[in-house]
Amino acid sequence: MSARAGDVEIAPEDLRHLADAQLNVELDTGDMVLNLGPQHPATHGTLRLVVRLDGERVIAADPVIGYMHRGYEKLTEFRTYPQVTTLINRIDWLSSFANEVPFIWGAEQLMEIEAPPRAVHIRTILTELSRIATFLLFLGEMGLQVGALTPPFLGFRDREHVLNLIEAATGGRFHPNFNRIGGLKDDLPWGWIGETRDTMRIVFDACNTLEDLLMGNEIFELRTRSIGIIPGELGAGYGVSGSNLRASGVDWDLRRDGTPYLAYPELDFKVWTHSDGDSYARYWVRLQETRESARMVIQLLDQLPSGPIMAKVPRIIKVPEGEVWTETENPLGQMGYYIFSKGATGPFRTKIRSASFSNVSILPWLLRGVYVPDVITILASLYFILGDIDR
Amino acid sequence: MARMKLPGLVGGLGVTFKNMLKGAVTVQYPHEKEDPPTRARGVIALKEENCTVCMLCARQCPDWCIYIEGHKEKRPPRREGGRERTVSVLDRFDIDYALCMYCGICVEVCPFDALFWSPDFEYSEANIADLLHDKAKLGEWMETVPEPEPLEEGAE
Amino acid sequence: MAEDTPPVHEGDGHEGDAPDAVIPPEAPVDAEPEPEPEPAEPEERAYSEAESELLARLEGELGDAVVDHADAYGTLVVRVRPDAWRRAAEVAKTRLECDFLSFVAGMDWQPAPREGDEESSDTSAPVQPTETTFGAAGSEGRFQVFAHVESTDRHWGVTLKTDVTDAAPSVQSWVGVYPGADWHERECWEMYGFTFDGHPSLRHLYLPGEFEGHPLRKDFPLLARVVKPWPGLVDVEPMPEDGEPESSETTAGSEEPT
Amino acid sequence: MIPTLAVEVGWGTTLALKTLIVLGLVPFGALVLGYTFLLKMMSHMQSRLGPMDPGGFHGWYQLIGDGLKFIQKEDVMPAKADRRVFALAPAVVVVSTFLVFVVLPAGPELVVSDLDVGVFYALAVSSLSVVGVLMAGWASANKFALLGALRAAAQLIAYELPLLLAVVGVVIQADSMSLQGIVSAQANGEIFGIGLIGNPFILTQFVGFALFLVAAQAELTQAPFDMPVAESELVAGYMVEYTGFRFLFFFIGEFGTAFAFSALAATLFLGGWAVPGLDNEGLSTVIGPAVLFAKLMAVAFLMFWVRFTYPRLREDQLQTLAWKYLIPIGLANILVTGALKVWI
Repeated sequence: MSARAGDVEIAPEDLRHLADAQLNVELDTGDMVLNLGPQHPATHGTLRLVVRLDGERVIAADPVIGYMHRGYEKLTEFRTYPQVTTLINRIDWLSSFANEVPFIWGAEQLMEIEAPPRAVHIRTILTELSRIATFLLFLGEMGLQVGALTPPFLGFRDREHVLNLIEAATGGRFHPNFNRIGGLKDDLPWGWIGETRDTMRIVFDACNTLEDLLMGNEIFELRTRSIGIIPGELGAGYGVSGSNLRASGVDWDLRRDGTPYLAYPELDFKVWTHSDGDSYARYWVRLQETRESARMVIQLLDQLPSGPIMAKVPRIIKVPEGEVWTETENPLGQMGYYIFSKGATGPFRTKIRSASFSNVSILPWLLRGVYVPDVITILASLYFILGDIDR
Repeated sequence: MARMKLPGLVGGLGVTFKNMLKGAVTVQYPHEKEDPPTRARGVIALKEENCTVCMLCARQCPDWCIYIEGHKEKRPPRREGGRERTVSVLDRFDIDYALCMYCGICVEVCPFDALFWSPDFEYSEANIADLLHDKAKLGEWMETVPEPEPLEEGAE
Repeated sequence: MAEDTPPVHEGDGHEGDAPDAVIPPEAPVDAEPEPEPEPAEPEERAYSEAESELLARLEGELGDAVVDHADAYGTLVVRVRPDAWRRAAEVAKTRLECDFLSFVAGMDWQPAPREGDEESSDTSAPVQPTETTFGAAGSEGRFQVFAHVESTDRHWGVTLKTDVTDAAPSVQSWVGVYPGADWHERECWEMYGFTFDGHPSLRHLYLPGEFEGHPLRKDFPLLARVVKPWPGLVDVEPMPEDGEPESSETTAGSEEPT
Repeated sequence: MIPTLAVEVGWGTTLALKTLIVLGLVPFGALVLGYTFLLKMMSHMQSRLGPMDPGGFHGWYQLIGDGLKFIQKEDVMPAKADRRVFALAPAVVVVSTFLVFVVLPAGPELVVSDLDVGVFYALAVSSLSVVGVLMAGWASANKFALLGALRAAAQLIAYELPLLLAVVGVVIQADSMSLQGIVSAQANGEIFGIGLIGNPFILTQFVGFALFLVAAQAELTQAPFDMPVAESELVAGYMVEYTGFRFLFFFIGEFGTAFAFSALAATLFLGGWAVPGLDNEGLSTVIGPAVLFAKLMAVAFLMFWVRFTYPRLREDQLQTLAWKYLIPIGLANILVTGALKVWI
């Protein structure tokens, strides 16, 4: 563990949160290596952190990943395009619908197909719904990681309404497999729009509830303020993306700034940023984004066009030769697929850029000098999904 | 979003207290059940008489969890004096639910409407080998297949 | 990165056989059919303003280290000489203002060897062409490393590629420029066997320490598809009849594994 | 012992009876609190029902069943554990809980032993459990357990002091360290000459009451001070290696202590078993335990309400809270109480 990869110049002000720790230098004691995981409640999955401790202070942390590596990049080479969507559902299993979008978008670009407007709108709605579902879980789960017992249940409870919507439309709660090259598998079922409007009210309520219960709590602030500060520039260098980067003051959201995709150019929405870059900021940003997403869903429902949901697509999907890079703003950050096609029914190679992988790669830098409880706070606030790290 | 805010510690207590009075959202599962949505992908049902042993589902399955065997038989012609017909007879149609990813590709690709989704999900087994459903068992699921529901406004 | 489309630069035109898919910024993706008429030359994919700007800056700094460049559906792909790989990262970070590292990954252009000899027995994968072809901006040989960087400020990005020799697959490391390259390069190292000069610790990332082989190389078989017979195999003796179900079966059967 | 029964019993029988009652009281208290608050209140706060099936009525049998299950389970001991210490630790924790009940009065005569220094004794004995926790953490030969035990030790020591200081105000006001004395002082006290409800010290010693609750919460290692067990960090802290009936001991210890502390708080601040204006000793003996139980449940409700709502502090923040805030407040409270006592 000598020269670490993330060794960069650290400005003194980034070490503010270590001020207390520095007092303890003269009380130097032997180090202890603590294995957090691979089975540990805070790593929600099988992430292992080998942490070297001095008392409760972390000297060095080394994340060990790969316990759930399923080799999706290899598997995509052995499957046809429609089969691949089934797989990539399982990368970030909390927002599987959002996973499908960049892949399908890439394949559609290669095939020069455009999905009809209604399909695009429904895709956008479902993407935002999966964002809401993912974030609601985070907003509660974060409470559990800092020791509050009730927020996770409230998060789960309200997420359930959103999942019901996704299931009613796609048939799958977690793995919708609903996108098809050129459109969608099905249209929405009768009564779905009204139900979604009702659910959005529940989402706003849930945000308010969790704000009262957790974010407003002084203890929560004590636990998260100035814990795990990611400087924006360093975060970008590590590839940290999405809400994590926006919480560090980087005003960058692919929905607004990237190549226009889905129905986002038609929407009026705000990109939330926070200048602090700490765990609290990440929580705050996600809370605001949940509300923003609910607003976007309502907008989308208002302007949902009628029409077909499938473009004309050949029965046997063969994607012309070429390569394409597509990336979208997923709940966990930027997800991208670099698809190489050689004109066959399946991709020749797919590079999957998953958000959590890069988000977590900053951990060795971020965890140095914090206390054990802060490790958990930081892990929770980065919000990763193991499937998204290990792919 | 300007809302009245109490001091955090008190506000949190208020939330939990209100919740306590509100009542539960859960149901006592084995005694009462929630109805899954019509489209829920619970289990795949097989309408055997529609199956032509075309193997399309088994080939498209990303997991290779459908096992089909069949043979061909000569049948007497439908009309008097017609030609003798050859039909494919299904010998074996197994779906291994231990492998199945519930993606629905097989149901979608079936050209003869022999496969259907049923929202029924209560078929867990103590032994993993029992999750291999044969065609008789898959046929039983047909009873639970719901009518397709109407579509939302604006659908074509 | 989708700007208006003034056709200026020429890509290598290797795979640019499709009409332009670049979308004007105001128009939504899903809007009615493209208002503009399709660009005249279907051979070349035209560069957008941002792409031309990026390329100009890159070429200004790297000079003849830029071997080739192309457009891949709105993203600039630039292939640089292997000895300029790290320099390219520095230029990307400073001159192109691309502070965000999206990924670093490896590529094996050689088609996978076909398992089995008969047409029917090899059903393990969608059938890929057997001759080796290279993607946008070309390649020297079988192996490549490619990476994508983006700018959080200018909202543009570029894909950089470099060739890796087959004999001694080694690339310069990007860790000093983009700290996030650490894990990506470790992954690339174990998946392709490329070494990265200057990487602090090339350890296994995903795979167990004693793992042998480089799984993402095309000649590494996917065991799950080798050990199990394909259930789609028809082991019934064919009866040359033309009953209705039959005909449908033959068309269907030919659909997937050609 | 119970005068209304008017049966002469020898001291041996009395002692046996008292021991039995105390022995039964701790598991009973643990069960009641565990069921009411952990299973039911928490579930409802989280929009669910909790166990509903065992026993028919709202799953009342669940915890008893759990207890039976724990007893049946294999007694697993880590290979590198210090076997004797490991085995002894849960007992030490539970014993400290039992000892508190010795001085807790539930009626005019319903007390095992009305010590003159009852308050002092109760608080001293209750902090014995830290020894058990340290033993458990050390003997488990597990890093998580060790961290948990050390946290527990630091925390319990830090919170012993505010707990004591919070009670001193009551002692000053009641002029007695005997719990019976404190109860009668509250029953017969007057607020500005009105003796209708007596003078439950929660009114005059509200600061003390609040301090006591906060410190008790820390003593009980309940959220927001549950770092020693810290589910999400240390998995289960010092209990991580315990299974079966040893874990059951810890469980009983945890909830039994919560029961004891609520009873203590009810006695010190809410008037204990006494009903103001009720002078009939016989009647008090009969309804005393019920009154105490009701008050105790009210206090326990508060404690568990907080437990299920708040996130956890960090260890250093907890120490800050204890030394920089609670102790000065406690001292100031004593000062004010003493001054008022002298001058009024």
